[in-house]
Amino acid sequence: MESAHESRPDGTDHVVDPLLDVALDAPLDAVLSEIGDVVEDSTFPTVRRWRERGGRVVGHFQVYFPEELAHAAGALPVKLRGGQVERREADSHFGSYICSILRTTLELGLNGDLKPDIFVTHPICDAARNLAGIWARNVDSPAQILYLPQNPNSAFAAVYLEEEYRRVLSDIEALVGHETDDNALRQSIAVFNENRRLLRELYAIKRDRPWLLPLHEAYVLVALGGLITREEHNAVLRALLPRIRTRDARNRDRMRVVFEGGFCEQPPLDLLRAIGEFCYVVDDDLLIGLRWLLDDVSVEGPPLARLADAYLDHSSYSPVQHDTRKPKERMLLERIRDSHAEAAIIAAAKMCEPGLDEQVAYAQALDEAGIPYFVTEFEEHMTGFDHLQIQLETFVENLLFA
Amino acid sequence: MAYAAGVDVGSTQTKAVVLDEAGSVIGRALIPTGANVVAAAENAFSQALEGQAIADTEVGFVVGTGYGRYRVEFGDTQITEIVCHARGAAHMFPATRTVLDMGGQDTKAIRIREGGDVLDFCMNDKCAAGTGRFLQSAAAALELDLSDLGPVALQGRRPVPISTTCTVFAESEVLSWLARGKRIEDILAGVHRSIASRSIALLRRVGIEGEVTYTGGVTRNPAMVAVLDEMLDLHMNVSEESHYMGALGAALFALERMVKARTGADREEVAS
Amino acid sequence: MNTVAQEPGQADRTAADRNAGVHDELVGRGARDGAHLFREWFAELTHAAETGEQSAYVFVMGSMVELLRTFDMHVVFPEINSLQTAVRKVSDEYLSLAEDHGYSPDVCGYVKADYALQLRGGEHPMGRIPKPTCAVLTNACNTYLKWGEIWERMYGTPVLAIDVPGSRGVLPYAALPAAERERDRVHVERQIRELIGTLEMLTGRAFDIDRLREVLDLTNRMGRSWRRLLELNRASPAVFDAMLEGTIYLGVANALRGTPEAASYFEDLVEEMEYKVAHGIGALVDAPEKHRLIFVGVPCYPIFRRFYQLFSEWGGVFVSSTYTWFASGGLDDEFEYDLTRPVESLADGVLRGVTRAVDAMLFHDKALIGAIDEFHADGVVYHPVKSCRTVSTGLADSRRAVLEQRDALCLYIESDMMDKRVVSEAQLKNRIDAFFEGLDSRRIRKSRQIEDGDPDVAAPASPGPAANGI
Amino acid sequence: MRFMAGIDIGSTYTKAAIINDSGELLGTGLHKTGFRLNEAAEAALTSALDDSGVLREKIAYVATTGYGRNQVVFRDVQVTDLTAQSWGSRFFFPGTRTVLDVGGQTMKAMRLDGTGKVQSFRLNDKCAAGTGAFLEKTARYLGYSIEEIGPLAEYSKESVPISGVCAVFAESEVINHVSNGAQPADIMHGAMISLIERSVRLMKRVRMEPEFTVVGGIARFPTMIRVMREQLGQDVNLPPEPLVQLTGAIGAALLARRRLEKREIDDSARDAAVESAQ
Repeated sequence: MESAHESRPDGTDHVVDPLLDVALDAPLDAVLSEIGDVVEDSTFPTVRRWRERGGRVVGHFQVYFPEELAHAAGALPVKLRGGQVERREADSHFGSYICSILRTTLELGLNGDLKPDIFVTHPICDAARNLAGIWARNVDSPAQILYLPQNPNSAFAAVYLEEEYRRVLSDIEALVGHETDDNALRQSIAVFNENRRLLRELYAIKRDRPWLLPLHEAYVLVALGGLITREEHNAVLRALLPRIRTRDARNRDRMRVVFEGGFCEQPPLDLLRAIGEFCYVVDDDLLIGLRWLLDDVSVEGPPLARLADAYLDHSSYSPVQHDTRKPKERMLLERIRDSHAEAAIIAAAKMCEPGLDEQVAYAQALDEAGIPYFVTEFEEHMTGFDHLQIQLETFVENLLFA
Repeated sequence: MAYAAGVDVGSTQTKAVVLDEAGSVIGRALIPTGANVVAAAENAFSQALEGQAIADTEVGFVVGTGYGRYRVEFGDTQITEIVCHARGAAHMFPATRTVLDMGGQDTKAIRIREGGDVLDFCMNDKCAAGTGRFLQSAAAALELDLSDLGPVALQGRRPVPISTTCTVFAESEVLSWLARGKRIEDILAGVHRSIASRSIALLRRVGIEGEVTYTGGVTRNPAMVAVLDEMLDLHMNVSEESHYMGALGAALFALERMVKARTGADREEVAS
Repeated sequence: MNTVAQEPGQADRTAADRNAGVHDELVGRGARDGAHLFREWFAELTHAAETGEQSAYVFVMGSMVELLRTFDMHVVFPEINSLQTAVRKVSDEYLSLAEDHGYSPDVCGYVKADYALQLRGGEHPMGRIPKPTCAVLTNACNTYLKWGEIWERMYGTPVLAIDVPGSRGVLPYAALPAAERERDRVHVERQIRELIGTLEMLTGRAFDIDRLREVLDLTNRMGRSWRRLLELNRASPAVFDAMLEGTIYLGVANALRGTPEAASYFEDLVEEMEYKVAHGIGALVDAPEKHRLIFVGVPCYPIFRRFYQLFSEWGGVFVSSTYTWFASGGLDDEFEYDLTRPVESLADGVLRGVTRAVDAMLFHDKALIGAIDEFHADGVVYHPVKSCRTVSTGLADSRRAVLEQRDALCLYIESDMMDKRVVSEAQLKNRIDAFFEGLDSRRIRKSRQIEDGDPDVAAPASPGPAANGI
Repeated sequence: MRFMAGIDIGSTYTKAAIINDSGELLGTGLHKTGFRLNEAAEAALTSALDDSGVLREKIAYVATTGYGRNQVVFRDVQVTDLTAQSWGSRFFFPGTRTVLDVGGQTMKAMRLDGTGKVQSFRLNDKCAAGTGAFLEKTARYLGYSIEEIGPLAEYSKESVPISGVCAVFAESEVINHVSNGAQPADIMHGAMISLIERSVRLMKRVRMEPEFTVVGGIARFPTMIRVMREQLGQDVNLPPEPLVQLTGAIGAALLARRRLEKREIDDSARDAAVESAQ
């Protein structure tokens, strides 16, 4: 773990006891596949280790949560995104037409494998909001709704959101048993700014030299951030990005595509692997919540206000935010243009109302722009991908045989 | 001597049970339902009486149950199979408080009182995913006899995950696992597991209490019984007659009606 | 429990000494007048569509109809338009058209039907629907926002969203500290003032606060009657079916909220129901009330009448329906607008209405337990629908909680409010029959437990077969 | 003279077709698939060779398609059913712009450009509601074989609306209709209409254009094709009866020929093609 221990000039990522038990100096392929195992491990070893050290865990449901708040309070923000877990209890709490991520997230709470000390969801998806009530009735850790504004175009949205952040922060403070001050928050913002910078670098590799970093490897590197401290994540990225850049991999003739539809429920790794075998995914919205803030957040002025501004004014887009300044289909076309993609995969999780609704506008915009695409649905626990594979193959063939 | 009968016209099989006044089973039959539902009911009924020195006129009361219950044209009244299975299970295993019935297109979890009163029940809603029919499709795909399915599945060591529970797509999913070189027993073990977990979700929805009695045709599948016992961590009541449970319950109701009818308290069944 | 069915003869006896004239004038008047008002409303919309008068699209949860009336805008309820296509048995045409354009079978049928309605130039079985001048909505249901985006894309319609915070998760909204609730109210008020500015721009007319006072006053009047109406159904026999008639009344309450017509309609309705209570006239026409049920969710519109019959033919009456709570725009709440501070009070009303609706989803079990007791219900029917995660997500779980706390039989049936492809009548009937067989047997068991068991209970006055046998 | 083979490994039957340089169909073969896919492909190819009188070693290129396309060891290339069926359709009807492929469980719609390139395609969701299986179960439940479906529906006076619920639930729906005195012919007719409605919806989703060609199991039911013509208000091409099952194999064979030509013209044809598409 040498590289992880090494202190950095900005002093933001000195990792004392890493939560990730992976030797970063091992052969790159091995490191990445081990990280993949950690990300897929539904017993969440890194979180367990954090707990064993007496740390508190703030579990927040997809899509976005200002993790800086938990970080500043000394708690570990953990991104709840369901998992590859056998659903023994959760299904009996839901009807037929509910997405999987809700089911497995509750399952993890019920079986104790990932029961955070506090559970925070949001009101920007109807199913996710209702999960709060179900969680409160069945899991003995407090449930909480952070009111992310759905009227970001109001002049008062930022003021309101800042107060919401303050409210949630005080709950976290009560949890850890001590107060946090603006300096601690600024410290955290700096750490996350660094993290955002590194993730931007990672996506630059995907865009400029996709053969160096297959879709599923890029994915697990990002997902890891939701499972360990940001200092450690920064260290991991710092250690691995240079090695990835100098990786010996051949540039194959593959379609450059954008994958859209991974903002909440996550496709299984095998599916991402399957996609990677047929094309280069040069940009996507997988785990967009971890990359929601596009620019550095200023460390000047009141930190909570800065974070609130960033959520509203310097953020990516997703089907669960309505903002007249960010028409989603136009944002998608920009994403495709900026990443020099030639085609798009418009996916949505089964039963995901916002995702499925958005597919229609996306498809129409792509038709008008004459960009090839196909529309598909996935589920986090799906095992057969013939449906998706046959579409990808057909896509490629018709370039081959043209 | 008078007799009472229950006829359970299911989507795949039709069963009939005849009781004497003492309530003991004196005849029963099980035949495929096939196309002609009316005929199936009649045939099952007469087969149940075969070899008995009983004229069907001696059968004082007949209760029809199952999806075809309104097609039992010689029936005196109809009762849903949910209530009948509960009654049959309570009769065969008096300590039963929870019933799991796995049928052709339905899986039912029923919680009952002593005596068989239905406290609560849940059934697969959206579609027939995770019902007994799934096994038939799987058997068809593997060109196996339905009765061999369980024994083979019991050999499975590493069950493959089956994500499709749509009975129609069972076939293609099973075949695609074969194509990926998985062993038949592991695939079947996976199939049984996926169906079991569906049923368990229903059981948990009604809440598992007391003894659990397993009814329906699939009870004859040892692998399904084993997987359910293992995943539920308990031992379900299963009997040779488990797949007659609905017809038995119907016959028990019929017997009661017959007795009541004598006391002149009975009336026409006016529902629907 | 006094939910035991009355003796069959009773209704007839009261019928004998009843003034036939008054009876015929009163009984069923609400249904008649309601249908009439509805037709008139759609006629106005059709006229607006033809003359191009301004109309605002709003939604039942958190509709700010009162404000829009002060600007003399027509109000369109896309939810009502959509459900009407199902009630009139043409929803599948609309759904198919939307799915042809790429909508998934799994998404909200209301959204799809409206999308198709727009493609068809507002053509609707009740007339013609005008295009939106603007859409005014809240985040009570996030699908409202996805819905608004459709008009935004089709016509560039301004989608004016009001962000209404609600319960923070563990406790119902009312349990929040007063300071926090006031902070929320202020946030809503500020947005409403922004909205007023936008509406002034869109309509080119100045906001008239006195007009708002008048309209709010009319809603206050209607609210009083509405609450009285729901309360009257505690009578045995219940005087209207909350799932069937209740839905008709709800439609009027939403569509005509803040009009003199609606205010007096509900005063008449209360008169009718008080008369029915006084004369023991139940909701069921040809059968005695046998089981008092509570309906949870949204009705099954594609087979609306048949769906009702599946219960009524067993003597089941819906004495209450959660639909008449969460979809009534807060009318069920003991709240009246303060006419001395209309805008502040409107904000308060919107906040209360929406948070009550959202709490009805989040803390469903709590609300239901109360209703089971107040209405002496012996059964609860959960009807989650494919279309709506807002109302359906928590139902299976709340059902568990209710079963733990009350000795009521709970039926759980899934189908849809728009899409007959997922309405399998045979499946529904099988479950519903079993539900009533269970209710009947428990009825008999209870009566046996009471030493002097009422013979009428065990007697086969019941249409249910099980009643005779079990 | 060189020859090419196309093999379509479907879930029930494996079909093979042999063509020559000038794209003429020389012979076909059919064999039950089972689950030894490579052997099934071998067997189907052999009978096609016998049928055409072409020798095994004369086969210069083999293209496979169908769900078993990747399990055939002796293949030169594999293509998806969508691509193969599109080429197969154009073999019979060069003017084809929209292809509908309805099998027992899957439904596929493709829109082609003038050159036969698939421009847009859609598959049905992983739910069998309203697929062929729905129809088969309805028929089976009414006590008719698949073959009898068509003739039966001809007797229909009016169709019973059958909603596209779960294919298995269809059975209880049917019992329900029968109980209400509906005629088998009318029920069957209703089931067909709901299946056709679904197919047409899928075609609309790829923004269909004439000519329409229908392949797959559904092509065996003239009644359904009639219903489809009614619904589309358009004529619909059907491959000739004896070859109706072979469009996939033939399409694969034609693609084999295309690949072979390309390879001979320029080994880097593939790269060129990809670049030109970029």
